[in-house]
Amino acid sequence: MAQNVFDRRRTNGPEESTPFIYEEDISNPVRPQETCRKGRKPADIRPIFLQPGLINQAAGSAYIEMDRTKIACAIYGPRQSKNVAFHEKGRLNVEVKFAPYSCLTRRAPMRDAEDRSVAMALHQALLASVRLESFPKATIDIFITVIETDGMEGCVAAGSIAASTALAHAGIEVLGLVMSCSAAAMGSEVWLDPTDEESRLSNGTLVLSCMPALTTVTSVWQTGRMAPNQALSCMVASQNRCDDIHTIVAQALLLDNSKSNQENL
Amino acid sequence: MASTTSLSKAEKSYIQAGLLANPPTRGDGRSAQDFRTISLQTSVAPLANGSARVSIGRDPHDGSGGTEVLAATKLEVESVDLGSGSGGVNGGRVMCSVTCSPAAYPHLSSAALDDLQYDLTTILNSTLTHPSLHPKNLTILPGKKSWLLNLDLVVLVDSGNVFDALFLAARAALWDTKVPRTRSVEYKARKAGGGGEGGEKGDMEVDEEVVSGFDTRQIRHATDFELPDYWDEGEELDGRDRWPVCVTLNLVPPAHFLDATLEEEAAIPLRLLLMFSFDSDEPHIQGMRTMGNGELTVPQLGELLKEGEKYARQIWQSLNAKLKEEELGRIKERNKF
Amino acid sequence: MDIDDYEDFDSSGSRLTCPGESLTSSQAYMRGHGTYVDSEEVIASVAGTIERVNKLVTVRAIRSRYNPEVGDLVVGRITEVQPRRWKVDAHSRQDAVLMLSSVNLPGGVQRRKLESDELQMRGFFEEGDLLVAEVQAFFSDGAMSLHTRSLKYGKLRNGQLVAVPPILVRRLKSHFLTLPCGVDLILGLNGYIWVSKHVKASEQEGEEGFDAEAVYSNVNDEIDEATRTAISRVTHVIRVLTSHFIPLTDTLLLEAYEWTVEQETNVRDLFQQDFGDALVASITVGR
Amino acid sequence: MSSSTTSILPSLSPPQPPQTQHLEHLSQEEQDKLKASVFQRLHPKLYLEKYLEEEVRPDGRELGGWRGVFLNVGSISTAEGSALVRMGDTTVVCGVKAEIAEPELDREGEGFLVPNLDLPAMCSPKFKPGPPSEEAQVLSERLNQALLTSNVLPLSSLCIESGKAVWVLYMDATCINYDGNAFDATLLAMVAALRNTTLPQAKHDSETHQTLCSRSKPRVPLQLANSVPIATSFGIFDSKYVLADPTAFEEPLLDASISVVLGDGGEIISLEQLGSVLVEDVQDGNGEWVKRDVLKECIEAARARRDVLVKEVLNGK
Repeated sequence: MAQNVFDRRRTNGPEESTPFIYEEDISNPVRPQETCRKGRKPADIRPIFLQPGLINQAAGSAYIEMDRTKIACAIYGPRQSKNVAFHEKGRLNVEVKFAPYSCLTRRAPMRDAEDRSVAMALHQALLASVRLESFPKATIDIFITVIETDGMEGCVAAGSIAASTALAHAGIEVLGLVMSCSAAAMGSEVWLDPTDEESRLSNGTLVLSCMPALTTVTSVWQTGRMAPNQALSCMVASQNRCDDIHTIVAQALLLDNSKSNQENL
Repeated sequence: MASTTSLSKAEKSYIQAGLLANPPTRGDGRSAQDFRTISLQTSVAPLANGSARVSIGRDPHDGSGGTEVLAATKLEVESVDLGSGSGGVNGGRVMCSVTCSPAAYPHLSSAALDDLQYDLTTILNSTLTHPSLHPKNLTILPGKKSWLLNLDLVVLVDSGNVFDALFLAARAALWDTKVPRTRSVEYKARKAGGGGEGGEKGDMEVDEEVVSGFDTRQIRHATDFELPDYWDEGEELDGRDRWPVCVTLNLVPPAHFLDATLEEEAAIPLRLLLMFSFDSDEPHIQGMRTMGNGELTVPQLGELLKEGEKYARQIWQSLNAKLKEEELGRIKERNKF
Repeated sequence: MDIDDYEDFDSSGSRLTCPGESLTSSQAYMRGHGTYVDSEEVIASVAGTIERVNKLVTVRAIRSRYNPEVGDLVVGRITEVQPRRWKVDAHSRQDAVLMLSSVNLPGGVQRRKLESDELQMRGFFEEGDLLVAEVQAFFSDGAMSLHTRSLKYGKLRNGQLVAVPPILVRRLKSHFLTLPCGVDLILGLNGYIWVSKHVKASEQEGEEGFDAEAVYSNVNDEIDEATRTAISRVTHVIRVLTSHFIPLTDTLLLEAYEWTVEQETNVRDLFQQDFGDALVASITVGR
Repeated sequence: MSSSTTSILPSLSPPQPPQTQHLEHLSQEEQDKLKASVFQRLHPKLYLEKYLEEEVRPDGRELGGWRGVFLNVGSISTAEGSALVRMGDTTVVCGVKAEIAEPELDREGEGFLVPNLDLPAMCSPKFKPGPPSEEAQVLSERLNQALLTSNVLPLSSLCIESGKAVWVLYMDATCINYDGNAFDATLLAMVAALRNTTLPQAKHDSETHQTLCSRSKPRVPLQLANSVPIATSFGIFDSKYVLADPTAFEEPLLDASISVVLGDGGEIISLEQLGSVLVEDVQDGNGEWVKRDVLKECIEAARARRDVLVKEVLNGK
């Protein structure tokens, strides 16, 4: 954004540059609201396109697209942990990187707090699903690149789905697939899978990650202001939607499996 | 978050078995819902706009042990960003940052300490800087100048339950915060005389004559502000009763307990953080997140929400009582002189 | 100032000194720990109490890490498993070392170690495990070597750890205490104290009956509520006493424990400052 | 609701199975296939040699054969312009973000073009998380040079108000999957992204020192020069074989690599050779030993390839 740190390891631009602004936005800073939902019903989520096995260099991978949100995920490992003390269980390492062009304003290509907070949320969502006790001393690296994002909540949800799919694609032992769905409290309504603008207009948002096969929840992440009952109905709605997403993901994985089986024959 | 204390399997199972016993017993004799002694002091940093120091479970005799957290707010004047790159926003901003004293985590490497600070900062930021809590009196000049409210927290000692301590300190410091009163000033004088704006140099000179000493940056607007009051007596933050308290439920399914010590935290894989506000008739959740390895079900979460609300309300009430007492004490103090 | 003025300072207990303070002439006395010699004078290098044994003058620091001596009983925590040895944190300046050859191996106390034992070291002790051991010797670099070659020593279970300043643990006839409330205490001279459920001596006996599985087990016994309460009560008593900087002895601990039971209080009341003060007052009476 | 939709990415074409039938010492049995992959790991050089002796490459291409190229533009709505290129399995996404800055004092009328390639840990096990690897630094610099030299986007066209405000175009390319020859793929992605880029109409206000854009006026595409730089790379293996468009498996085994960047008229914009190109003499039709001019061969092949790429990929849709 404002100040570009000179970094001899990259091609550098001018010392300082700023995002451009529209004349119209200064006089009328409130953004129009009619773009919300785009004809979606409150309980509708954006269409999911999921493709396991995009990155053939990795042990497992997945690419997910939910309308404008586009995320690629690769799994490396389990491989020997380096420079860490002995641990009976394996380690799960999640690294998230936002491409510089993934947001409305350009992100400097340095690691920032948002990368880490999304990585933290994904780690929490996935941790309980992976059978870490089955590979002591080893690390599973989950690398995620966000190509485009439309809302942090949707990014965490889509990232969780992609990462869990990629884990399954890599043949790593998990208790179940982790699905994730976000919800926003819009007045008294619950809007699932809110876009960036919708979350900003809402009172609060919630991301729920669960393993539909076991009907257990691995992570809840709520921000903003909600009545306890509202939070609960967000959770229920998200969990119900996760069951549907689970079907899609399972299908995508099976399809991919049968494809590779045919190749082997 | 990596636990810093290593425990043997026998110690872990001793702690877990105690918590699952009926009635649950804990290493220090507390029941599952007991907190350690909490002490709180506000206005501890004279140069900050608001501050508080919280300790949980300090030894009453020699003051050793216990989780200790310091919070302070500092207000800064910011230009509203119109492509200038300063990042200021119309209506003001709130920013939290958590620093951990290396002395609080002697086992952690500096990289791990950085990560911990990042994570704690993220959790506080995502709750406290949410628009639903935004104070309305951070505007100085609409569209031009606003306050940046920096909330800095320092973890001095961590003996467990650092989240509850952080949020207690944050709420107390924000409660304690005084926003300096400002008065906007308008300059029309030389505009007419300048004849067709008269070039910028003339205007800037005008500014230099009258600008308050508080802000040394150039202000090229026709309007400015000054601080009429002595800095100590500002107004309270708008909606200061909304700032939430946090209650951490440590889960040993089916049981849960509050205010874990470091050893207990190391023995328990899963925690649920709940942030509540009771400023209106209806209670509100201001944040919720699970931390650690473990699973729950939605009905379980519903139960925990109910329980958590009960605990949070108790914390809320005793904190409010303490804050009012502190405030009264200070008013008396001031009246003495 | 001369130390000779205090002929009977051994009996009177303590005289304090500060670093840099000259204690006595180096010609008449020998310098011990906590002192150094400069221009024929013995000078203190730590803050603490002066002690004299015949011609040897030492200063014992009030707060310091544990200073090990051969034969000391210590409680430690495994920090690392290395080839044929464990590293043990014993609250000292360096990690202590426990050699594979210094532990009792399954199938007989005096058996030679085998390669298979080396592969199973984590089966005996793993990172985080607590153990009680004796200081056996010192390496040339000053690190202490421990051994657990007695049935009294070995892995710790059924209880919780309290850490206190090492100086508060005095050398006693026995560091294994059993309180009548069914609580065992192991007072490590390094300041780590293990408070656990009492295990009958008969259950530990019999050199032949050495059961590796039991000795190296990580599973706790069944512990009833009364014992748990007693354990936390004892833990609290220790915390209160150490916060008042009172050295721990077997009789003192017993007295203090009985006093808290007499008061018929709940364990958590011990948090209160006045209660702690009352406890200290009652047991220091008549001393 | 959640039906699968079309994506910016094509469905995966299954990687071509190694064409084992060409090699007499490998049968078609599954076990042998396994052996082949073990052999590939243990003796990569020998493995490649065996294939090349049969005039075929492990992925079934001829020595001078190219991998299929797929291009998709404009799918990233947060960017001013974007493109995705798949060259075989190598996948590169490039997004262009525009910002406004003051020009340099000595170049008052020129904007900035800032190309960077990121090779994240995700795209290959050989990259680690953290700051740009050496390879990424080298590639970024080469891309920068190719774009500058070709003058595909005259920097003067990025001027809003001379001496006051100019556009900065940050061209960030991210490699999603690294299967060799990232340079060709990235340059193609960058050029395609530039052709896809539109900018809002901007005006500099000399009174407020602000540069403001208009939402209502239509966005304008960049004023690109006719000459479009296209890169084609080759690898020399065992002083004998010239391999076009090398894969990640072949790359580390090469003696040398040659990259040719050509402009529209077939003019050479950049020619780069890494390593020494010592190629053995060959026998001509009459059985006489003649010197082989590899560089010339490569340039010729690059010309032919460029035409195909421009016609079928860049202007294909």
